[in-house]
Amino acid sequence: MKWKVTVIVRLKEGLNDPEGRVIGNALRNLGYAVENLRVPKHFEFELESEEPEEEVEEMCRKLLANPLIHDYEYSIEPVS
Amino acid sequence: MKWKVTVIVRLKEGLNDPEGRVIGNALRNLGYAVENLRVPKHFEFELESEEPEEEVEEMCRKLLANPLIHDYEYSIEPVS
Amino acid sequence: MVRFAVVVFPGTNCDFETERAIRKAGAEAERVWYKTSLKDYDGVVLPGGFSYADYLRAGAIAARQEIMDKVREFAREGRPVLGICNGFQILTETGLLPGALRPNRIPRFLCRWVHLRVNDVETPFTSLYEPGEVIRMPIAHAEGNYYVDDPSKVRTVFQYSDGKGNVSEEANPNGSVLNIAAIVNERGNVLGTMPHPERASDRFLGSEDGLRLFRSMVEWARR
Amino acid sequence: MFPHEEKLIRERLGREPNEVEWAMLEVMWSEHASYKSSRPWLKLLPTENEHVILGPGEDAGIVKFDDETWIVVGIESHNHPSAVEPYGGAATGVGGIVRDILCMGARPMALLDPIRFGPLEKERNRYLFEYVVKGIADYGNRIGVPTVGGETEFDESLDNYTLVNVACVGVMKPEHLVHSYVTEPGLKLILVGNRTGRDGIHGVTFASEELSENAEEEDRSAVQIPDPFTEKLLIEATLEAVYTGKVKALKDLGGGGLTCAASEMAGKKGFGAVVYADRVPLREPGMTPKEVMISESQERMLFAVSEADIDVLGGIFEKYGLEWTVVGDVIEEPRFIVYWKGEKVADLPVELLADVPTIEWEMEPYKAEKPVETPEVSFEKAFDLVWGSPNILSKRWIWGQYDHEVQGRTVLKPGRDAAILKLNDEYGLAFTSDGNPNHSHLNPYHGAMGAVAEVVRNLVSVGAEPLALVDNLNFASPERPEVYWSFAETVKGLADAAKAFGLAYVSGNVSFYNEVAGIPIKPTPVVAGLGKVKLEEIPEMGLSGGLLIGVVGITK
Ligand SMILES: Nc1ncnc2c1ncn2[C@@H]1O[C@H](COP(=O)(O)OP(=O)(O)O)[C@@H](O)[C@H]1O
Repeated sequence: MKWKVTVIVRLKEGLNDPEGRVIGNALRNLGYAVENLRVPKHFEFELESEEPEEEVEEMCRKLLANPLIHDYEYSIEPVS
Repeated sequence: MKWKVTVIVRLKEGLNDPEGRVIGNALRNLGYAVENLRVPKHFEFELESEEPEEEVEEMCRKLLANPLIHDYEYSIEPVS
Repeated sequence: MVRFAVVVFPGTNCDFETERAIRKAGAEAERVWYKTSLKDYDGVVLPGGFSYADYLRAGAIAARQEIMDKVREFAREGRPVLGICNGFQILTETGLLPGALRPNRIPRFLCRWVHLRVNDVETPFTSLYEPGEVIRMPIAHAEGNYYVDDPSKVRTVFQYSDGKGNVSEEANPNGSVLNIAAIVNERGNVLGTMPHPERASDRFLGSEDGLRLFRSMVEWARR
Repeated sequence: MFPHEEKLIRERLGREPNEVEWAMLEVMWSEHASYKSSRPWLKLLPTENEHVILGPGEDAGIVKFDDETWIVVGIESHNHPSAVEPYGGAATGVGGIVRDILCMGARPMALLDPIRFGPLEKERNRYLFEYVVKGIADYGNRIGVPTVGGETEFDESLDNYTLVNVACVGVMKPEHLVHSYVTEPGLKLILVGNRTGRDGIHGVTFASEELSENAEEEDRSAVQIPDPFTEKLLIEATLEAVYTGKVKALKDLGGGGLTCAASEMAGKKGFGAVVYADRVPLREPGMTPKEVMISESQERMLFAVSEADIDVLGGIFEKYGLEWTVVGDVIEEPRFIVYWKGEKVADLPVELLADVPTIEWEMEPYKAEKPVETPEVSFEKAFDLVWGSPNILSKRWIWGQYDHEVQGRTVLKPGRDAAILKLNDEYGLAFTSDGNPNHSHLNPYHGAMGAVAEVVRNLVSVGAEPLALVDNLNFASPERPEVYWSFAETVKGLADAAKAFGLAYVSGNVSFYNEVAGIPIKPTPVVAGLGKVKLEEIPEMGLSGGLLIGVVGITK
């Protein structure tokens, strides 16, 4: 079966996000009252699978996220 | 008022996406039947503003996206 | 003569000069394409560069390639395994070294020479240095910010320092915890370094401080 | 294309070209591809001497370093695309010149980036500056070619515009030389690298026009996404293929895409080509034969190979994960024929694509020189103004983002008058570039000579004996009589200065139509030079106590 998958990978609490800091500063310099800007990694793809949950879990643990520094979440929807 | 904003920035259709292609290949090499992998830019932040829609639009056009090569979408929710 | 494999992934780009430096240090060295087998080598070197263009995370995709199973075997057998820059990133992604190399505190690529204080001379790679010696090598990376949960558990080999050996915040180019620039595993046979010793192996290029790392490694492999 | 050119084409062809043929002709007759306005003047440049192995005419020039070592060198501009989309424009500019060096059979060894912008007080110029630098850094770093020097200038006349020139040197052994043209029919044409999309369609025509007021809103098809990962694989695969000795001719696909590469490769020595456009691997669905033939998608090379050798070379491309396709044949008859799914969609005499008549525009001299009035300003104030100018300030912020040490050859790092690359245990190659648009604007003839003299002084300052030059001419519209006059004067100056130093130009580039919203740029000839230096004899640059400082020459 075909699925539409979205995976979001975020830095664990307490870890600094240099890219987020720099972009946050840039937006504030442009005059916007922005706070806490983060830049999570975001993946979108189609997956052909009979066990999508299991496979997406594995993909996150094995490749898409680094368990030392990342938390992850995902959503899986059937493709009509 | 305080808002929780999410901005997603995608490469326009038809443009070369080497990052998506290479990561997709890597997942396929690990045995997953993945297709059409894209890696949109994803920004999350809090915004203090009376005109959040207008400001987020501007932020996208001016900094977060490059209108020549990107399409963007965003969601704005009040922070309770 | 001892033989080292210099593994080349798609996007690796420091392999030629790394091979040259190992040869200068007195061993045979061969560039090995990541799809070929690692047969009879005495040690493995993962050189610097941009394997897979640093897509996803630096070193992440290279770390999941089949050849890394063989590199793990080398490490288990106690042979020398050296990871330079992207190679260090690959070793942490593989779990052969603790920690992770994150984006620089100032998120930009930075190419410059640094001073390093040598902390641990009991490793196969650093026996030709003096404890506390200050050496010079260039760095060139955008993701060299070393992070680990518990730095006290890490065997630190080089720390970024000033010219006098002071491990100060000013001397830290990328935000690495404790100014860590190079580490070894507990056993000491796997070393990861963000600074490039192969670029400091020729007096015309600025220093020969890096050559001693290779010489030390070659000498040890001979025994 | 101008109406008189369209008329000429109809006459020479004897009929009306069809849509595909017009598209190919438009691209080949554009200024950027044909050099129609510059060729008559470029003939003035000296191009031969004892150091020159190959002068202008192919994708790059070749200079003899010693009996076993040849240096391949070229320079290119990517001004328009960078003014529209600075990151992609600058990055793909690096990609293009690197492939020009690669396709002679050389390993690309180092880059220089002479880049110019408007005043940093304006946000748009800061944006262009930041992203041109980032584009060059990200691309050069990933392909492992060090950017070891360059120039950075800021000037009011470049407001909302940018001049991005990139020079590249490569190193090769004489036996690996591969020309860009075939010398026999019957060979197969193989396309290797990235898939073909709609990017860059009309790139050369875009580069042959002035930019309108809204530079950011220019046609999106001119924008290209850089792929240095594929480029690095192309470098390694191409060199491995070249070293087999089985590559008969090699060209990179740049301006003019497949049309330019295939027609030049076949036509240079009087042969023709048949191209099966539907065999080209596509990135976007539904592309037309016209789009396929003129697309300027990046990171693609064209190989000419004997049928018997296809499999061996194909194996090399596959090893590096590169897509490759046989897209055509070299034929005896000097015609350029394109098929699409079995139907012939274009059939032109090759010389109609290659033989573009030159145009001699009107020239009108101007006088911009006037006596200098020294401003009434205190020494301290003058010092602050000059020392604080972005044109004088250290450029470390820029070259610190470039991996200038990769390949382990960089003896003199950025910051000196020239970079030096170690070539063997005794000798190094010095490499530097200079241009002075302010001088060129005041007096184009002297300004050009000054650029050459500055390059020579910079080479000598690091102990090098100058070997050869390349030049990149950045000008506004040649249809402006004053601009065309300044172009002619510039070339005369470049020629006279080179002759005085006994040097020759082995390659170069001309970029016309550099203006935004009707404001022409200053004449900006950029010269890059190579020199040979003994590693033990590189002069120091530090000062220490007790030394005397002397100045040679007269200060005016
Ligand atoms: N200003 C110049 N000085 C000397 N030679 C030049 C100059 N401009 C172009 N040429 C030569 O004219 C030929 C055509 O140039 P061009 O179309 O830019 O080549 P490329 O295929 O490298 O893009 C090249 O051989 C180039 O070396």
